[in-house]
Amino acid sequence: MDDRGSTLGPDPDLQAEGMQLGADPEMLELRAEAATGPAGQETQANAAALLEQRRQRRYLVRALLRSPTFMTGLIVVLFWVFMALFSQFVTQSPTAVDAMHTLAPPSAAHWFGTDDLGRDVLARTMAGARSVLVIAPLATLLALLWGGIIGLVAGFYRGITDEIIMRLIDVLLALPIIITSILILSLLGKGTAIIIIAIGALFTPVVSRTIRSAVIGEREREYVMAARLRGERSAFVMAREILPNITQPIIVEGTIRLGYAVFTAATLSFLGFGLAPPSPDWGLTIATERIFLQIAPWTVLFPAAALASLVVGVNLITDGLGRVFSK
Amino acid sequence: MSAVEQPVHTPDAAPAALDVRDLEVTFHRRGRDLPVLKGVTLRIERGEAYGLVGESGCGKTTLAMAALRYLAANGTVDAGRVLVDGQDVSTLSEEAVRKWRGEQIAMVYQDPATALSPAMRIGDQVAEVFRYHEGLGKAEALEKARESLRRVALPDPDATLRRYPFELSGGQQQRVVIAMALAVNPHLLVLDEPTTGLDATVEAEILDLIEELRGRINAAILLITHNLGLVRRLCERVGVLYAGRLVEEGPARDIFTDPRHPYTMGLLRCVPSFGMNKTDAALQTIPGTLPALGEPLEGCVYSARCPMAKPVCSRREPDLYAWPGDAGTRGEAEAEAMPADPAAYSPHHANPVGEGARHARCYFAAQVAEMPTTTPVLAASLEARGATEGAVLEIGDVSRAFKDGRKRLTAVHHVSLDLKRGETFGLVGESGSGKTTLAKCVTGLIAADSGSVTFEGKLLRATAGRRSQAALRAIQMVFQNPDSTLNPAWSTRAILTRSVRKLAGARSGSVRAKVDELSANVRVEPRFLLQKPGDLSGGQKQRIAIARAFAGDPTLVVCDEPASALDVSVQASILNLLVELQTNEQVSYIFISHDLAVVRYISDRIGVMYLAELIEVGSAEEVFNPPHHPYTEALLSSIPTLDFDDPHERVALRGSMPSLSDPPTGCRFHTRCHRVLGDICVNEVPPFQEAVAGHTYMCHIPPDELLAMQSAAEPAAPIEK
Amino acid sequence: MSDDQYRRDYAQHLIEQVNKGQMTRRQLLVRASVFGFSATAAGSLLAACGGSSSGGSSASPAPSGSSMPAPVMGGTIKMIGPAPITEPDPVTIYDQGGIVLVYQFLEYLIDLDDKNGLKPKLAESWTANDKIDVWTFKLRSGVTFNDGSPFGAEDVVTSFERILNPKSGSGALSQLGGVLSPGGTKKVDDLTVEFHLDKPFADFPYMVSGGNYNTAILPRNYNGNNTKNPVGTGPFMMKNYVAKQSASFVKNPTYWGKDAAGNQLPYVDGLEYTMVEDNSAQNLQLQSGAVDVQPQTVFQGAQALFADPNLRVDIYPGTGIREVAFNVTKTPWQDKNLRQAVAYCLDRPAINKALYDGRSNLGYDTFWEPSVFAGSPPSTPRAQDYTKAKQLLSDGGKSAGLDVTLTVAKYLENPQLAQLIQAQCKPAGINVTINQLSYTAYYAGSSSDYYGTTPWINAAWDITEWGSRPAPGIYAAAMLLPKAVWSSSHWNNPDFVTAFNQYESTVDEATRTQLATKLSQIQQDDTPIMVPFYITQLRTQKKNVYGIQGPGSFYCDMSQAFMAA
Amino acid sequence: MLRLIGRRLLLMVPTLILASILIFALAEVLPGDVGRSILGPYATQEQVALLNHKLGADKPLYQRYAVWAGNFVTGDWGESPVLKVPVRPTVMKALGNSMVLAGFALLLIVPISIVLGVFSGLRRDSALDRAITVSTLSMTVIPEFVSGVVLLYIFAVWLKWLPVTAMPPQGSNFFDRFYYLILPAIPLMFLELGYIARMARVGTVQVLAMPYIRTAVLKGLPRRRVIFGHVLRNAMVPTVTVIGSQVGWLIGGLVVIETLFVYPGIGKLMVDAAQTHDVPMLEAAVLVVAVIYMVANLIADIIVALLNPRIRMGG
Repeated sequence: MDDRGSTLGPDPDLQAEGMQLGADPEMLELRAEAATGPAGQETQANAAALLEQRRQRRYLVRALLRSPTFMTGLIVVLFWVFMALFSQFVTQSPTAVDAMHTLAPPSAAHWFGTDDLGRDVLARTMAGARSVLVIAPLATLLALLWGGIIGLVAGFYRGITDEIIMRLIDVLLALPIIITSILILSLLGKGTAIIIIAIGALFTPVVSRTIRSAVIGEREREYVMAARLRGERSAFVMAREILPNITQPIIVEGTIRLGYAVFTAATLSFLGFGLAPPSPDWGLTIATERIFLQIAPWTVLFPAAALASLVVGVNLITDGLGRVFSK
Repeated sequence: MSAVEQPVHTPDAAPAALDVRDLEVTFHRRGRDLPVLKGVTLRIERGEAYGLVGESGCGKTTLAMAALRYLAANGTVDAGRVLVDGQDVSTLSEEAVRKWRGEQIAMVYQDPATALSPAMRIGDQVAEVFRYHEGLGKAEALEKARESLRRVALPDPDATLRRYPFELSGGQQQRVVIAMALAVNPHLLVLDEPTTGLDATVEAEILDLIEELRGRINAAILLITHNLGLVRRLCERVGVLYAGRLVEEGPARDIFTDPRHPYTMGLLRCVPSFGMNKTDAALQTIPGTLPALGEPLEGCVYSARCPMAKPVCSRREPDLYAWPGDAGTRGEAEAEAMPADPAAYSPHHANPVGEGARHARCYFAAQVAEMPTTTPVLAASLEARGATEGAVLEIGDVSRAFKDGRKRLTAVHHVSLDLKRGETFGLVGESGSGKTTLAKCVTGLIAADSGSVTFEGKLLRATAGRRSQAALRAIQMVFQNPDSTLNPAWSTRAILTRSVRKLAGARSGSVRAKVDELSANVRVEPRFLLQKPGDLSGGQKQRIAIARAFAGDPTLVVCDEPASALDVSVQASILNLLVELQTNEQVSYIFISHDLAVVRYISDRIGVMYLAELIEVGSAEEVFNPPHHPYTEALLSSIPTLDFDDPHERVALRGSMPSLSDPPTGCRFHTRCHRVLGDICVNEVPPFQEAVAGHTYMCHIPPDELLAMQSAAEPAAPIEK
Repeated sequence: MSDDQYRRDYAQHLIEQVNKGQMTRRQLLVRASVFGFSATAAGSLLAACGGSSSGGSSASPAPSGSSMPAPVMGGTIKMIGPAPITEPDPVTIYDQGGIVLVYQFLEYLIDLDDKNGLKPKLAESWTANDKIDVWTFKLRSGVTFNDGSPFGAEDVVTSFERILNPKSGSGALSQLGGVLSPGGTKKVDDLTVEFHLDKPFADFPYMVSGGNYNTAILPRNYNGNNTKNPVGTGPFMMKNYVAKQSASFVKNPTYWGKDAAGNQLPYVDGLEYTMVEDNSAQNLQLQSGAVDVQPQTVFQGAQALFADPNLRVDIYPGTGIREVAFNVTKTPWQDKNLRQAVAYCLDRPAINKALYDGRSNLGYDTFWEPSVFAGSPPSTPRAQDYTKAKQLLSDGGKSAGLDVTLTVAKYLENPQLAQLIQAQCKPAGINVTINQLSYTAYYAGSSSDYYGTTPWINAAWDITEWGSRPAPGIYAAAMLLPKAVWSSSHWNNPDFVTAFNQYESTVDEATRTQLATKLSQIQQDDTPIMVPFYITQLRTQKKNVYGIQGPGSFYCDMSQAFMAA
Repeated sequence: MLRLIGRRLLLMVPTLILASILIFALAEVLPGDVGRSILGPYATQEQVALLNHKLGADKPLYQRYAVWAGNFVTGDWGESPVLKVPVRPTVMKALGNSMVLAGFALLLIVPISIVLGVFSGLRRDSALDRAITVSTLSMTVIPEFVSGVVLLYIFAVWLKWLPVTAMPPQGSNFFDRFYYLILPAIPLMFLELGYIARMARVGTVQVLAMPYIRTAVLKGLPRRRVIFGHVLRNAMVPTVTVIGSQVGWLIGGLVVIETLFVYPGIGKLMVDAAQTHDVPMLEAAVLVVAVIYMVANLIADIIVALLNPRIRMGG
């Protein structure tokens, strides 16, 4: 007689989570009220609690392993990580030019064909994972770092500090992203490190907004007040009290940004601001080989498919994690 | 657990409004099956009001949701049946369920603010019911909605129809929810904590309304609450739920006056009876906590916490015996005859055994009245403590306003008071009256706009950030919400260690010892120090929070509703702890609560706030006895008590609280006062009148006149239970 | 010496050259055109040579002449190409988009034909004095600007004085600098103009041709507002110009030009030019049939166009190059050995194959494209020879290997060329790092000292693209002479300078050819620049479009273009 | 409400001033200068210096800014020194074109992503939900130049179903214009689909968890009524906000799409202006885009306020 399958059944998370936090939780408190209970019972309860923790952890791992979404994503991403690390042992050199065999269609010698300089597309596609897997995560981390600091400061101090920071962020967000990237890259120059910094900088305003709102939600919580009543310095409160409690939104924002970082790195390459040849970077390859799409589609479609698969893989992992944790 | 199908009532009897039989509900979470309801059987006759009580997490709401066929996707009914009006709800088609909900069964929810669709006008929300259940057109449905609102005594129903939920006060919102629930005359009305979160005065209003409506509607009521007072006022019969088990059931009066299950007894004893003071006795508590969901339980579900438990209790679960029949005789006999070898037990049946009005799931129901008390012995005599002379804290003419858009809300308006060492000053008033703001001005979490806070003769800086470490150490705070008071990312030990370092200035060698001492003082076992707050119960969290406040041997601790989010038994133990610490440490408290019984219990002096003003100050006893401010009078009268013989008339307050941005002229209370004199109240700010030395109130009515009025109207608030 | 005498002598000289085998028949035609012979006259010269053709073009000449159907009047031809970077002011334009537009409504004294020869346009004939430092141009009579004002010597004088004035900002100043100074252009009569040069200059007619695109003849009262009030003598009039989007032209009803049959030119009623930066997008438009003509087709991605049955890609011999310049003032390129070492690493046929599908001509590390410019190549193109390269490296003290950076703009096939160089250098132990800049960044420089800061002049080693230059002297003056402002190599070879000055001041084709050979050899040996190939020019049009004149690239004369039914 | 709008409009002023200053500074750090842009790499240093002097480009930054800003606020947006065309009509025309394209794309994006998002939110955890979530998100992070080229190749070159450009020939009627916009709009749609659909899904899931939905269901309302009357309206709040803020991304995506589909829009204009140091053009283009961005956000907030009476009345 349950309403399972109905679109309008109550939300399991609501009942599961809300019950723990709500004024009348249905989920039972897991721990004993220690003050006056018989000792034996407490030990038992404690053991049960530890057991429960371990069970939960084991369950999560098992559930993740059983989740097709998560596993597919994991396999795809691990595949690319593996390729990034070991592609040079698996395939030919991604930069070996063979000017006499350019734009050759897929064959036994070149499974994915060759590109406009006669390089093996398979080798380049495999090796192309490297730059993305370096740039995107690092850029995301950087954006989280900067955005985190700005968001923490703005959200924690509020008032005039917040007002000024948010106005500046408004300005940056109002500027077309293309202009911002031209600005940043003109200022900084080029190279992998610069691209990481540039993408990190591009994402900083958005990230800092997200983190700011998370901080605002957190700073009025009572443990923050308790810290202030202890005479803690602001930096301590931000870094040690608030920060550990906004990891959830930070992780969510991070996974979203990760996908966009892949995207942005490719777009920067497309616009001529990204990596320099002969890097087998996917974005760069797509941008430069794009003109051969009609006559030699393999030069573009394989790296495009690789890019798409990595992105889908990341999204599958995010999705799978979210679903398993929310159960 | 096999449920033996057995008719509780003869088939020819009219079908019950709700007939739950051997209901078992299990939740599935992270790969585990967690039984929430274990073979619950209960029956509510037509027109009957049935109260289901128990601590948080007993399974009360799950029962209600199962009755409405609205379990979460991860919850399943494993066994048993739910019949509403004789109809098995599991057999209904989707469309039938839809019609059945609203027409035959309806619900009123815990938090009216979130139970109403925020973006839809009240009129549309109420009219919806008529449109979809009676097929009325828009205009007709709206007309009927107006009628419904009138029925729940909403002022100006026409205007209310056009309003949005957020424009209504909590009480008005709940009236709307009730109007919606009663729109199509359901046969069963489920009230799920209908007054939790509402102020006492509003709660009283809602109770009055429900009581009044009961006379006019034909619906049976299932009231789910942890508030025993509510049950006493509304219900004929009561069921007590513990860990998914119905442990006792019977007529309300009998249950409250003569409980026959140790758990029921424990619950009743936890509630501080009104008028009781900390100098009288420590509060009763129930040891231990509810078993965790899914925790394997042998024997009686309550045996682990039961002060009467005998070995037999944890071996086999007792049946729900009829009282005074089987429970007194057969139960004990069965317990006596219990073989020592568990393997020899016959599969027991957990259903009510024998006919009767009362049942208790205890072998030793007959002995419950003599259940030993578990009152902790107070460490030192409270009488000996006594407040020393000389003010520790003086609040001089403090005001504080907030900006809300263009509006300026005055949260604290020219408040002055003082506090002696070792004294507890209770601060009461409805939500939004400025209690917490005042407390935060004292601790420096909020800077006062004007006025002074003097501590031990020295003027304190306005904000905590500018105060000396000594001043911070001396004034600490315990917060209301146990879930956010501790940093969830830190281990309990880390929290206490940090506080000891910062507040006691202790060096590393002594820190550990000090942390252990603190946790021992608040009765938290050392092993819990390894855990994070998320793994602790609400009570434990509050204990840690208290330990944190006491880390630097404070002089003053501001307690902002430290126990109001906790179950009664936990609340009692927290209050006991505070009293004990005060006795040992000679600390002063500012104790904020909207629960008058609690404030009365713990406070030496009490201040009553209304609309940002402190309108009455005096000793606890004096404030709660006439002559007192008419507002205090109203507050007191709104407390639901457990006393069935309490004849007191409730003083109804008119309207809802005016806006802080535009407070009434003259006496701020005049818009709602039942003793308003006339223009003087509207035009002139009343003076402070002195009832007796040290007891002043802000009113135009002189003490003797007021005393006369109030004595005539009602007897003094009950002191004796 | 009268004009006619001069011409007869020169004609005789040319015929001898051909007969001696020192000049190809094609080169004869080109040289003849420089000295103002009409096509008919040049044809009779060629006939006088007798013997078989020794024409040495490896790029097939444009097929537009062959199997051309009869012209069809009317219709509008839709063209596609990049937008002008700036306003298409003929005085200051420098980019393809601007040149293509200007070509439609303005004219030059001389036009380029599709073999890089010269043909009369606003000038009917021209002659030089003996010293070849004074050139006399007879102007076409009966020409009017499309605002009705007559064309005459005054317009020519003001046009040249304008671009020679530094305030005009014309890039032509860089080209004409040291050749023609302000005041050097003199009106003789209404239809005669004399150019008094600073020095003898045999290739001068090229400097006033369409090949020096800023020398378009503007009305004397030209006020700089070209896009708003376009006045010219050309076959079309610009009707509408929307910056960055499109330009449209209608035929100039009073145009002076007539075809051989005496029909009024142009044939078509108008032109529409759509501005699209992206080459792939241009190609897609061509393939979809949305446009008719792409004046300049870039090799990369053009394979699809070759394969398209509805399109015809014409290939013109070109002198465009990619100058891979070693900055000889910067480490390690002061050492000739190292420069040569790199040159021996290149596999030119492979590069040609990879970048141009083998359709360009192999380069000799000199701008002297042998099939276009007179002067035989010094030898065969350098073949890849790693032994030699390694030897040279060790001679240069870099036997352990060489680490160098190659700066390149993300433009055309330059990045690919850089990568090929990188890959081909590696086996010799030369590790090339590619520093790829955006086009803008590559050509950017500080406003206070542009030529001292811009990457394309100051990088140690870079690749710069050069469009077709009609005469070798133009290249040398701009690229390799010590005073050349665009000298990425900063090369200063006194032998080369001396030989070049001689070359420019002599009319004797035998001497010129010898000098040309010498100049090429000096260049090749010293290797200040590498020229791996000479790019042929592609122009793509629909199968039914005929009659476009000009040697490919952006020199695109549409006056005789038409769309067959 | 009106006050809210007024306040927000007022707040735009400092934002725009800051933005315009930033753009001026940007033009400074970009390599090259305006004189060089106009005259090209082949002009002499002296010529460039002369031209820069004539254009006033050699004056200090603040002076140039003051002059420009003074003219701009009086409505004189000046003339592009590079293209020699008046800035205002050029920018406005390009903006108009871009707005038509972006507007058309939004017309596709908004309903599709909302329907997909709400649908997967309602069918939470079903296979369909996963498919929708993963596929839309993946579309979002596939660069538009990839999807654009592939689509162009398939539909315009290969199948010849759709035109290869985004601009219809002159004299085409109103509906033709949209026929030409279908192909360019799709990559733009991809660009935004995932994010908006995700928000719609999250919004739906959150609203479904709200107690008032329980109220509505237990009132016995039909499912349709619950979804359309109670769920959607509230679920749209975060979605609308996101749509507003995504306008920025959309314009970012326009640059590539406009190049690819030969569309004379503001994105291309902006990038060209930045590269040629065409400061008046760049300033005007960026500022109108910023205004569009802010107005889009304002409109989103107004819609949110309309959806949420609390904000509407509190404002």
